[in-house]
Amino acid sequence: MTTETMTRARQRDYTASELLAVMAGRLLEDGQVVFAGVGIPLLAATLAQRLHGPGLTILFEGGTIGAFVEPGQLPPSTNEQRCTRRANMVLSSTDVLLLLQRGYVDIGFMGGAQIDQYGNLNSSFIGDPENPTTRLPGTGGGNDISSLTQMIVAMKHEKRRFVEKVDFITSPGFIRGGTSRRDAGLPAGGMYRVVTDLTVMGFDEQTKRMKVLALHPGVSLEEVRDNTGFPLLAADRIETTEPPSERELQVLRHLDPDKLYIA
Amino acid sequence: MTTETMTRARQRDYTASELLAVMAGRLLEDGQVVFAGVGIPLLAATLAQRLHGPGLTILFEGGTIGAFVEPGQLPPSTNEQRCTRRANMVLSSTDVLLLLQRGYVDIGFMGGAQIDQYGNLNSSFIGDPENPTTRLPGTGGGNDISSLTQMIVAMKHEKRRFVEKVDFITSPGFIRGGTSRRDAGLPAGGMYRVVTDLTVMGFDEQTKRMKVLALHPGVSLEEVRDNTGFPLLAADRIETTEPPSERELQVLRHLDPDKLYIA
Amino acid sequence: MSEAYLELRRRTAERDRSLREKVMSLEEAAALVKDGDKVGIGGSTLSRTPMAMIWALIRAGKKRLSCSRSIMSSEGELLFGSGASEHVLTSWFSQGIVWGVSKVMRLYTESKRARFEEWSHMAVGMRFKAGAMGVPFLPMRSMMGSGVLARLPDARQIDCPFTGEKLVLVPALNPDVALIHVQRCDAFGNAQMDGLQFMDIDLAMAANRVILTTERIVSNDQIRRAPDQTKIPFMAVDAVVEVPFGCAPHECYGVYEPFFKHLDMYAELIRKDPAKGIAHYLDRYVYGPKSWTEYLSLIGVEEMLDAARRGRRIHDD
Amino acid sequence: MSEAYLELRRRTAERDRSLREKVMSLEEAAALVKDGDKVGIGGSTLSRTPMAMIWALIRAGKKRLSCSRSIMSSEGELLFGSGASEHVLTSWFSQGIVWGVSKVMRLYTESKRARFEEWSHMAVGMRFKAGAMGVPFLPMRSMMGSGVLARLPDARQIDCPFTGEKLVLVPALNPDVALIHVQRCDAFGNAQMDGLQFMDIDLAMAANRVILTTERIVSNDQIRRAPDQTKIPFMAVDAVVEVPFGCAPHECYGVYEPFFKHLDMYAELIRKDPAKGIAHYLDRYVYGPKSWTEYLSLIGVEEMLDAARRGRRIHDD
Repeated sequence: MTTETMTRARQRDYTASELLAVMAGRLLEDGQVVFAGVGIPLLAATLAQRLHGPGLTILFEGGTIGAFVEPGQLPPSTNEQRCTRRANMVLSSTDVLLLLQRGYVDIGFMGGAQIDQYGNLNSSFIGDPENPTTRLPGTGGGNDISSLTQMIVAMKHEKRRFVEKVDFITSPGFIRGGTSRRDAGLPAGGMYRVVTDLTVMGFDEQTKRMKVLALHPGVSLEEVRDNTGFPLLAADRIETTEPPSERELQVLRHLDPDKLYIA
Repeated sequence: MTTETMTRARQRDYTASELLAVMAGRLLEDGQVVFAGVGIPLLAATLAQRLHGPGLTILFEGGTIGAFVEPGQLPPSTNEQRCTRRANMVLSSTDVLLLLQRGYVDIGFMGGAQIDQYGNLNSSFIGDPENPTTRLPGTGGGNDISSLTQMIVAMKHEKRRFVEKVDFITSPGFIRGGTSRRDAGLPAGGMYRVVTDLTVMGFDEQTKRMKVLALHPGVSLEEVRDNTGFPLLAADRIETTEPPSERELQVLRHLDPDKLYIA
Repeated sequence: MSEAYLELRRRTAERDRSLREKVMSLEEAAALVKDGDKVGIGGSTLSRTPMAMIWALIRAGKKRLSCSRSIMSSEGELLFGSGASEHVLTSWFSQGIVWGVSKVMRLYTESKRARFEEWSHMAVGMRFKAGAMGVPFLPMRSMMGSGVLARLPDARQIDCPFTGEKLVLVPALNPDVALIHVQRCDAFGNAQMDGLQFMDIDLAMAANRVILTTERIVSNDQIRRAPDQTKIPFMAVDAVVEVPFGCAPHECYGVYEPFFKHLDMYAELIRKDPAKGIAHYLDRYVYGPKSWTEYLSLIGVEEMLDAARRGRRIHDD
Repeated sequence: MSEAYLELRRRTAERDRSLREKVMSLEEAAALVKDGDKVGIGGSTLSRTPMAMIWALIRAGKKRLSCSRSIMSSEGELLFGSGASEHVLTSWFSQGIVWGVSKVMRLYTESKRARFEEWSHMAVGMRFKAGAMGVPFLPMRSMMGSGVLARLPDARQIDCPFTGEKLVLVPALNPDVALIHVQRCDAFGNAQMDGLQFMDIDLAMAANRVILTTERIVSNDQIRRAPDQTKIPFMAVDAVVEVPFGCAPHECYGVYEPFFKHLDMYAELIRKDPAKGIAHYLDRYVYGPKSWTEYLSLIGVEEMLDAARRGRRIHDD
């Protein structure tokens, strides 16, 4: 891609959050069972349902199976009645989390405050956990989801968020890489994809380190590395993603007209 | 009691089963939570509800809390819809059994095929369990009930049923007496009363051996001992029970007009 | 170390869990069950027994089914008598207390032609629940000191690592297939159950495959109007078969009560001679009829109407 | 060895579990809670929060309440800010993602004036479930390898005695009292809940005492017409308080949605200055009003009608 085309591509008519939601939604496949967190994951999963996955089953931590969230009626967490809109089943939050443990879920889909090169997520403490700079809200179901199923994480690509070692492992990725996740007692699941407003990443099969698989239009590998606090691997052939289509943006904005999650 | 009065008392206008149901029902107190088995227990608990315990809560193994079984509509087991008649709650059978473990139940109330001097019940095998003369239907919830709460057992008084040592402990009473029940891992519950068509019995506080507390009208301690396959203790002062009243028999027969359980 | 867990997950992962229609016939559903399968049976005693499905499995000539249920009744005798099963795992097995100790159960178990593996009722529930939760065991506080526990090599006693007290650990039971009958579900398998649920929800989630029979199939829209009434989610269901009176001669809560006359007739038949009695019953009522409808016709419209009249008045007050 | 279990049973045995009326006022119910009690809170985030009861506890000047909930929202901040609680056990604690990280939660935890004990969401659920089942622990498969588990001395890792794999055992949590809000119950405490149930059923059965608040009290006859809709049995309930809009400004499924304007106002108030903001809010909305009705009047009829309109249309299609 030339500098010119890159510049052109960056003159985009969508926000970083919109790009993130569209790119994340594309990773979901029709027929999958997806356990979605609040915010971009909920929005992206609903977008996928409307665009290419009418048979995509969304689970919410509050206790919902097979919901179809209503446009303009996004819930403030995954525990309010809006989450149960046109749901197939409502069950206890403990029982819906147990579906992860029983193996019913294909994909866990979450946001993240801080992530490291092995895909470990921190949503508990910035700084020393005993004396934190910032006490974050904590795991919620994040730890359970990341411990028990394949994960897609959607987050903004910033150096302070992509750190070599998280201050605290709230939700385990591949822990210290290699077989350490399995050795810790987590034989199932693991990080599958990290999608950001710059790139789509996977993990190296052996070392379990984060690896760039695709770049969004107009983004260079250098730019991604500049915004990442650790050395990133790169696939032999890096793909370029298709820019968000009119239709994708239209449906997305229809879903979140108040810009609750795509501000 | 003279032979003459004894003879008069035996010229009774009720069957042994009716006597058993009435005497068993009297042992229940208003306000108690009673886990009742099918047959005489179900019938006697319903009788108690109608006579002196309007606030008696009956639980059935099928998953019913606070039922009021309808006269003439006795269920063939504790798992049919008749058990839920005017119930306060219907829940899973596992959950209703867990109420015993959690400590919500005052009295477990069961019948028995064979019982020994420590109140152990056998409803699994007559003869050698590996090569039984008769394979009986098994524990059902009996083992759980007798393991986890205070028990009242209602059964016909026959020598072949009251044996020194049961062929098989299906539902533990005091096991081998003394502290053996507690030592086995059952710190709560235990046998409270055994009521038969002849007598009401309790258990010695130390040895945990069966002990006659009261005799039904016209029954002698000798007669009870003659019908028991092991040496029975006797209370220092043995009471005589009041004979079934007109009202008790009338309500009982109204409940079981087809003589399903009081044949 | 975790092979059993990964195998359990693999079997779930490979099922098509998408929102899809899965309505089929009894015969098609029976083909999903293999000889030797561990079969979990829903309902309890005479209640919500998936009788039509059991009837179809026997007709299909299944063998060596290892069957588990909270409490077994006459359906267990049909499974023994037909040779479809030589092993049941349950807490209680007889037609029902009012008919005395079942002669067919006695015949098969006392002669060792079949095995009746006895666990306490709560233990059966805990085993399904562990299976549903995806854990290898659950702790419980009964069975200790009894002969029941002594005969169960699969259960373990431990000293609690928190309190030091004695506990029993019972292992997860994950049947290959669960047979469950409900009052209504949609074509995807979202099942709504009224009244007594027994262990059916845990059983459904524990099993590696679920065959639902239902009194009637309703629209997915109807299910979605009361999603908190859905008890089994579509993604746990592999087959949906609409079978009105699918529990006959047992009951279906709020729809029909047991067919007592038929059950009395059956009890009388096996009381005289259990071997001949069960063979006769199987010939006449299981192998004989061309369809479930013809089976119901043999039982007779009068009994059907009577059972339905009694069944529907449960909350009339 | 079994003292903890016998003590648990003793506390249940001594409760009056008979079928009796137990309707009382918020103030009478608050008197059932003692300083230092372990308090389990029903609902989750903004849903079915027993806000009126929490409001009454703060007004009654309770201290050192150790509070547990699946997910804590603004009610946890009121408990911290008022000094009623210095310890919460939960999986997530903030007003809600749309308002950013809660300033009051940060103020109290970062200054160590209060403790936020973090377990995974499922672990909180398993702890209530173990408490409800009367077992000392339950096994589970998450939290391993994480910092969350490393900070929890009360959880234990074991090698499974059946499979050899690694598991976490979490201990039972039996709160002294549970606060639960439902859509309807009878005067005896038979509670029927619509929609999302969160961990409320396990919480109710785990607790040593249950205070129910309810949108409305219905007759026992109405309960008995649908006994399979009863989610908490009367015998587990110690107090029933009728409080319409008892979750405001949070939601009650099918009755009203969150009062978003009020929540935005609250968020703005604490964003500027968490200490002063929460003090101001408590003065004006908790200590100020003479009654719950006066509190609702302060929020305003317009918001009440709007929240109710939104709440009632959940299954309009």
